[in-house]
Amino acid sequence: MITKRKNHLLGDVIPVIIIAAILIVLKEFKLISTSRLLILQYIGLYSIFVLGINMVNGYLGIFSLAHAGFMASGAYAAAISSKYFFKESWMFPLILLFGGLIAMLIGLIMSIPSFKAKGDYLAIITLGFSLIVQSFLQNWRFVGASKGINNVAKFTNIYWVYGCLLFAIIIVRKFINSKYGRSLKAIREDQVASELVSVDVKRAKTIAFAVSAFLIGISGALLVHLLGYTSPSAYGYTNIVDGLVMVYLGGMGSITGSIVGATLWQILIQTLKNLGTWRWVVGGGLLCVIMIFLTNGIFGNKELSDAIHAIRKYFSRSKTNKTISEETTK
Amino acid sequence: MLLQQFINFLQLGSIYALAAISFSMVYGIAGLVNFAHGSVFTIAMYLLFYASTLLFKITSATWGVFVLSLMIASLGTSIVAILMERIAYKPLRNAPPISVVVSSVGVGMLLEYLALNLAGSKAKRMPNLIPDITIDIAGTTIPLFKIMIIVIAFIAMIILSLLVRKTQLGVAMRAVSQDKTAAAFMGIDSNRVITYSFIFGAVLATIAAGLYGSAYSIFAYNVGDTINWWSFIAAVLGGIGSIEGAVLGGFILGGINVIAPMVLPVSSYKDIVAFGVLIFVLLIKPTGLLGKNAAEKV
Amino acid sequence: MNNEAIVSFKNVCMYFGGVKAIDDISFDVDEGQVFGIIGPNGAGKTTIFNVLSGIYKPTSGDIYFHNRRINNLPPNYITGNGITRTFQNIRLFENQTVLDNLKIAHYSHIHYGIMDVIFTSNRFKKEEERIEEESLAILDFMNLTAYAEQKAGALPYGAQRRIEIARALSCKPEVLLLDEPAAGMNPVEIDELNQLILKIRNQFNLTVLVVEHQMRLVMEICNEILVTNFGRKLAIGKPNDIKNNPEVLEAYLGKVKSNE
Amino acid sequence: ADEDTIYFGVNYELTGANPIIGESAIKGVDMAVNEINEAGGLVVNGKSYKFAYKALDNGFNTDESALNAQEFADDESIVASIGPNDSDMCMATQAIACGDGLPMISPWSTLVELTSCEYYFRACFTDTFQGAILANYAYNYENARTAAVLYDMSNPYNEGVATRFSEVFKELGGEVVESQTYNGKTGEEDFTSQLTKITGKNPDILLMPNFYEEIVSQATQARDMGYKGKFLGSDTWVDTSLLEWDTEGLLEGSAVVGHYHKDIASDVALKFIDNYHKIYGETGDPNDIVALNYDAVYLLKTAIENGQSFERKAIRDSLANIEVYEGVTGTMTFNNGNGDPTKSAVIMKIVDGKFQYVDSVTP
Amino acid sequence: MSDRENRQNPLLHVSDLVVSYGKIAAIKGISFDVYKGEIVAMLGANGAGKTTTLNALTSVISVKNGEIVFKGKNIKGMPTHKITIMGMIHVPEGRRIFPSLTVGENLRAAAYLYEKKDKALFENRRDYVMNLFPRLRERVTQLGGTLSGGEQQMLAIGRALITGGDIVLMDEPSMGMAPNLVMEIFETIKKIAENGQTIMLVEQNAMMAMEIAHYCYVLETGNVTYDGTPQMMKANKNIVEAYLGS
Ligand SMILES: Nc1ncnc2c1ncn2[C@@H]1O[C@H](COP(=O)(O)OP(=O)(O)OP(=O)(O)O)[C@@H](O)[C@H]1O
Ligand SMILES: Nc1ncnc2c1ncn2[C@@H]1O[C@H](COP(=O)(O)OP(=O)(O)OP(=O)(O)O)[C@@H](O)[C@H]1O
Ligand SMILES: CC(C)C[C@H](N)C(=O)O
Ligand SMILES: [Mg+2]
Ligand SMILES: [Mg+2]
Repeated sequence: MITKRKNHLLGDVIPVIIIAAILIVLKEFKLISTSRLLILQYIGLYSIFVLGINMVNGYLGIFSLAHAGFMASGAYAAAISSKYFFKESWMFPLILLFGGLIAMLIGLIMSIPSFKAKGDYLAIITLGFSLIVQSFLQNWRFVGASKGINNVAKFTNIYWVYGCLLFAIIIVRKFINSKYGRSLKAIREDQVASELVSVDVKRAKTIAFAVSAFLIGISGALLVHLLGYTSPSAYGYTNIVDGLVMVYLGGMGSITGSIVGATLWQILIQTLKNLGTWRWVVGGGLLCVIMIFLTNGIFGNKELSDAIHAIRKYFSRSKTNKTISEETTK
Repeated sequence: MLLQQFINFLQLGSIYALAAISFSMVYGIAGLVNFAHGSVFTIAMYLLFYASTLLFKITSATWGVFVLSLMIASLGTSIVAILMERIAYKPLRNAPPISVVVSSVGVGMLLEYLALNLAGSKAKRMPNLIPDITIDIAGTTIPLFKIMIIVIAFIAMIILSLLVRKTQLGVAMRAVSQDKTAAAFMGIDSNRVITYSFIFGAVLATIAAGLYGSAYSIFAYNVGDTINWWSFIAAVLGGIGSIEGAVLGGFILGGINVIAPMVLPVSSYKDIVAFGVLIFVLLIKPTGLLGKNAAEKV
Repeated sequence: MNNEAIVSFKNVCMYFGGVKAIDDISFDVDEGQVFGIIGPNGAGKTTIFNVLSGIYKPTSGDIYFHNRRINNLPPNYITGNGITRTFQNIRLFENQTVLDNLKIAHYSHIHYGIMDVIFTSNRFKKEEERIEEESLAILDFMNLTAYAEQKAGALPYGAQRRIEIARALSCKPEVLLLDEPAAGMNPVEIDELNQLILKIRNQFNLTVLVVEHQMRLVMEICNEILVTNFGRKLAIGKPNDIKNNPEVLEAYLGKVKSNE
Repeated sequence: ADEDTIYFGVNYELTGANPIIGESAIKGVDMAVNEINEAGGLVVNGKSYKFAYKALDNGFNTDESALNAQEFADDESIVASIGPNDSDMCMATQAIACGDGLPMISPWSTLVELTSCEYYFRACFTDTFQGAILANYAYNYENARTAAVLYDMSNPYNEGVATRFSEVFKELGGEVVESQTYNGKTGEEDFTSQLTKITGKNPDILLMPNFYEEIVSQATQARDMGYKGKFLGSDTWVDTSLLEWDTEGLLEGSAVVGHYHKDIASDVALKFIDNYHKIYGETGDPNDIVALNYDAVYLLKTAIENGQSFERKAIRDSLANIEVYEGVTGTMTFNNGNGDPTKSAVIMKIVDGKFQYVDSVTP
Repeated sequence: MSDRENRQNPLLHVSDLVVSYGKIAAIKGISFDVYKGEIVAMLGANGAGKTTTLNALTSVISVKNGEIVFKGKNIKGMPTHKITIMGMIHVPEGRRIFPSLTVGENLRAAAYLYEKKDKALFENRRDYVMNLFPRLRERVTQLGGTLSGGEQQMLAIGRALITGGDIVLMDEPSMGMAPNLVMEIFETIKKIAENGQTIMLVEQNAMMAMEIAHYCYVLETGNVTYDGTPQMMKANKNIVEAYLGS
């Protein structure tokens, strides 16, 4: 018979909790330098960023380049809110929420083109969107135009980052294991067939874009409040390509993969620094080699929890061996 | 003044169009958004620079130098493109297309920074590859190189369009782009056809680089970056896989770039308008201007 | 008569440029029937399904379902409200398990919202459990349980055809459209399929529309048959009448009668 | 041995959009450090220490710039940081400079806001200063009454200079007839429309406060579009490559603001230029980036020796109180109550394919 | 041709062919021969491995074990297009039309190997195909992907006829075809064989296949369980019950 499959939520969350616990110890006992902590925060917040991208690019299978625009919207919205309204540090959750929600609102609008346009046509539409956001910010005096915003309160710390990451993982997991998540994967494979088995494609896309933009917006909000500064130039082509690389490096349609992709890329950037101008010769080469040997990205569409599932199954099999052999003989 | 602006538009449009079809060769046939194509363009620029600088030491026959260095550079970029295809893309033939995109990002970085390391971070000035002559048209003086850019680009575009639409190889290319196995049942060697498309792409990129270098002579290791983005945009705007579409896309982008700052009161809003137009067009024609509706029947 | 019809076409036309895929077709399908559609290749049979399931909007004419005009409704709405189909070229979600294929198709009959998902409400849990059970039950009914956890794309053709039917059933249809369900089956398998279709119809109280070239199926199980040719209605009637209709023989069955 | 070495950080733009900045910067830093060590190193409390640096590439990326800054801040052996050079990169490190109390000296960031943090210093003048000089020069020297600007709106520097120029030029009584922009981040190469508009207004002078790699193209196109007037440039013009590339002499007669000039060079500067040629064997003179980075190192040295301490706070305080530092790029005094030095700028004119000294402007 | 045992040098000789998807073996060591000018039918239930066998012959999937000798040459592992060039043409399951090429271009692509050298031959063959399936002539400019199922099948067969070759592997050519056309297709196959081409035919329509075949193999879950002439097959009660029905 079918082994009924539970959602091993813990499978993905526990590792993060363990990591977070280690981080807390490291931090509180000052076992780690602030700069290492900063890298860890980059890793955490870019993991959220990538999880967000993964909603649309991975699960829904759309080649979207809107993430730079979403991140910029989240970052700027949050920065403005903390500069003018939510000035106290206890209001940080509100700031994050505000950043996320504004990005989400824009995400909702950005889902509309995806009803009609497909493939690379949609890629260009979303690219255009990202660049419009950037250009808009470059022109908007109120937020410093090309100078950007500085003196933003540095509210972000490792707790917030990993707290948000945990939240993001849980949200994405729940979502993916619901009818909405299933419908995304169905649309990725065959949109017409999905419609003809009653999936509301527009709704599914809207929700995917909204959740995606929300998470990306939060990652942007975390970033500004981490550096205390942001400017439009951070949300251009480089950001777009970095996002793509992280998503697909880790594996599209995998939560674990998203985190692994973000982590690996951030670590790669740091470790290759010593190579001077050769760093991207090596980095580019590595990227290419990884993709050749792990064509679906490092994790493919597998999850860490799949491994746990497999192990559990293995052990339970040896116990219930008898019943299974009975079934098969039937 | 208007004539001059028109020529400028044609010049920019031709360069974009040529870059776009060079991008489109690989894009349309191998189905690959090749982020490394910009690096091929960069390499073409450097090869042209070194070849022509060297040749100008021997002779001062500008045309000769132009043609010869184009040939040398084309050879070089073709080799690079072939190697790139063999090493980085062929092993990924059956991988999801997006993996190949990431691989191409890697290759692009590798090539670009290799160029940086070999040629140094100092920008270079391309020697004048087209004789510095001006001609008078209706009272306006127009530099010859502008006319030449337009003429050369048009010739290249027409040849290519005929090639893809009319020849056996062109049909084979399009067949391969849709179903490699089915093409093999017809005796078509898809690897070979894809290699051809990379070579055509490289040669066209080299010509585009030659024209670009004649128009905007200073360049650094990352010239190819933005060219690549513009080409990608133009190719999609015109309709994926359509040579005429890529040309049209290129001219539209050129047009927006020339016209928008002219008509807008504040030129810094140009990008907003340009990308707005782009989105608008694609919303109205979601398969590009000349793209066929993807043939999918239930 | 008209009021009993569950599906009816009234002067429906569907043109693609110059190609008249359907040209002024009218017919009624009564509830509980197995209604066959036959005709030469390119006669417009699949297109009838396409306009009925909402993929194409007919160029002109009206389509009724339970006396309600459904011309302009989106496909997912039509499917969710009772007309579901299979495809001539199998279109399963190949990279997903058979079970997931069925669960996806439950979409319009799952009653929970985003908030239930976020808070993993009881309703969410119950609904998820319910659809899992229902899916397994359908698989069991269709004799597909063995495949439940396998990827759909790797299964044999015949199994995939049955999975498509199972998936369509997961949408809880009133009307099931089958487009060449017997293609690629040998006579013995077709006989089995005939039984299956009738069993499904009785079990789920369905009306079945079936497009087929296999006379072994059509003549055996259909209550009524529509014959199209060049997008037009050539004949409509009981299997026996159709079998002996000279026009149908000429245009479709061929001079030699099929082996029966 | 190691105790006798004093480290500072260098946060520089070696890869990314403009690698030439990083390459030039490290040349200047390297020269200064070697010289200092040859001359006996730093002398504090009667003891001499070796001077050394740790350089980290920031990839022209704000995340990485901040991370580098944080690494320097964490590293207790590091007393201060030089760089980044680009304003955008600098601004990303500002919060760390103040938050962690690490003195930072940007050699070349001219953005006004930079020194709003009390730990940030610079070795150059600001955009307001050079914008004003350019306006004055245009109005008084060239007798221009109408002016136009063309600048890269995606970069705060370019915008800063252009804005200030316009302000002052108007105050003086002139009129800015056209202000046109482009976006350097999207690789724009065609400025003909903007230039047509500018030419149409027939300004007496055209300011193009952009990076020198873009200037030849802009000037060529301006001439093609029929612009007959003079060009005006900012400190990002000053690199001899610009003159080499300008084979047609389109820039003849243009004026630029720079940080130093050979003709009025102090002994320090002459020695610097001489050394540069010896070490790097290049034909062209060292550009402003090299000179400013060189000066930044010496500023740090001066501050340490003045304060006779390696403590960061002490270095900051002593930097803020440097009374006279004789640098390659002129004499600097920190008496503005912030990290901006009071120093003079040089106006140069391109004559016969060379930067010719015109005047110095002291604030 | 019932004196098959005495014939030498089969055009295609397959022995001990093993093909597996992952761990599961789909073909478990089958052997068969096809002689020049023959029509060999391969019968079998859904999932028996017929398509897998054909795919193995033309290297669409890789072979784990065994030998495939075509025209005296071992073609195991040879790239598909080279096998085509050697003269083995495959009409695949699922038709695999080039969806965005027009009908005319689909046909032209099929003449890739010789169109440049012999344009007249291409035109001859194209006319032949278009006479066989007039619908294709009507629709030369329609995109392949928008054809109806049966029309696509016509195009797939038409392409193979244009490519030519010594042996044609047909994977269920009658699938989705209207009854009147089914007969026409079988007649065409017969005619092709008479003209010297060899046919390997995978069919579910066992009745019709046996009418024209010279020799049959029956495949059951990856093994050849019977082989013989159609007469022998029809005499076998088991086979009749399993594949022909009552
Ligand atoms: N999207 C489309 N664009 C152009 N022509 C089309 C399109 N869809 C169908 N047609 C044409 O309409 C006609 C009817 O097609 P349809 O698929 O309905 O045929 P069918 O009766 O199902 O045939 P078959 O038995 O071969 O499956 C065909 O000639 C086909 O080529
Ligand atoms: N891509 C695949 N991955 C895994 N197993 C496969 C794959 N393709 C086919 N199989 C398996 O191999 C076996 C043989 O399949 P094959 O398609 O060759 O059968 P067939 O005889 O052609 O059947 P049909 O009449 O349905 O076309 C089947 O059991 C099938 O499940
Ligand atoms: C162009 C830049 C690298 C330098 C400039 N002075 C700035 O403030 O940013
Ligand atoms: Mg059909
Ligand atoms: Mg098969």
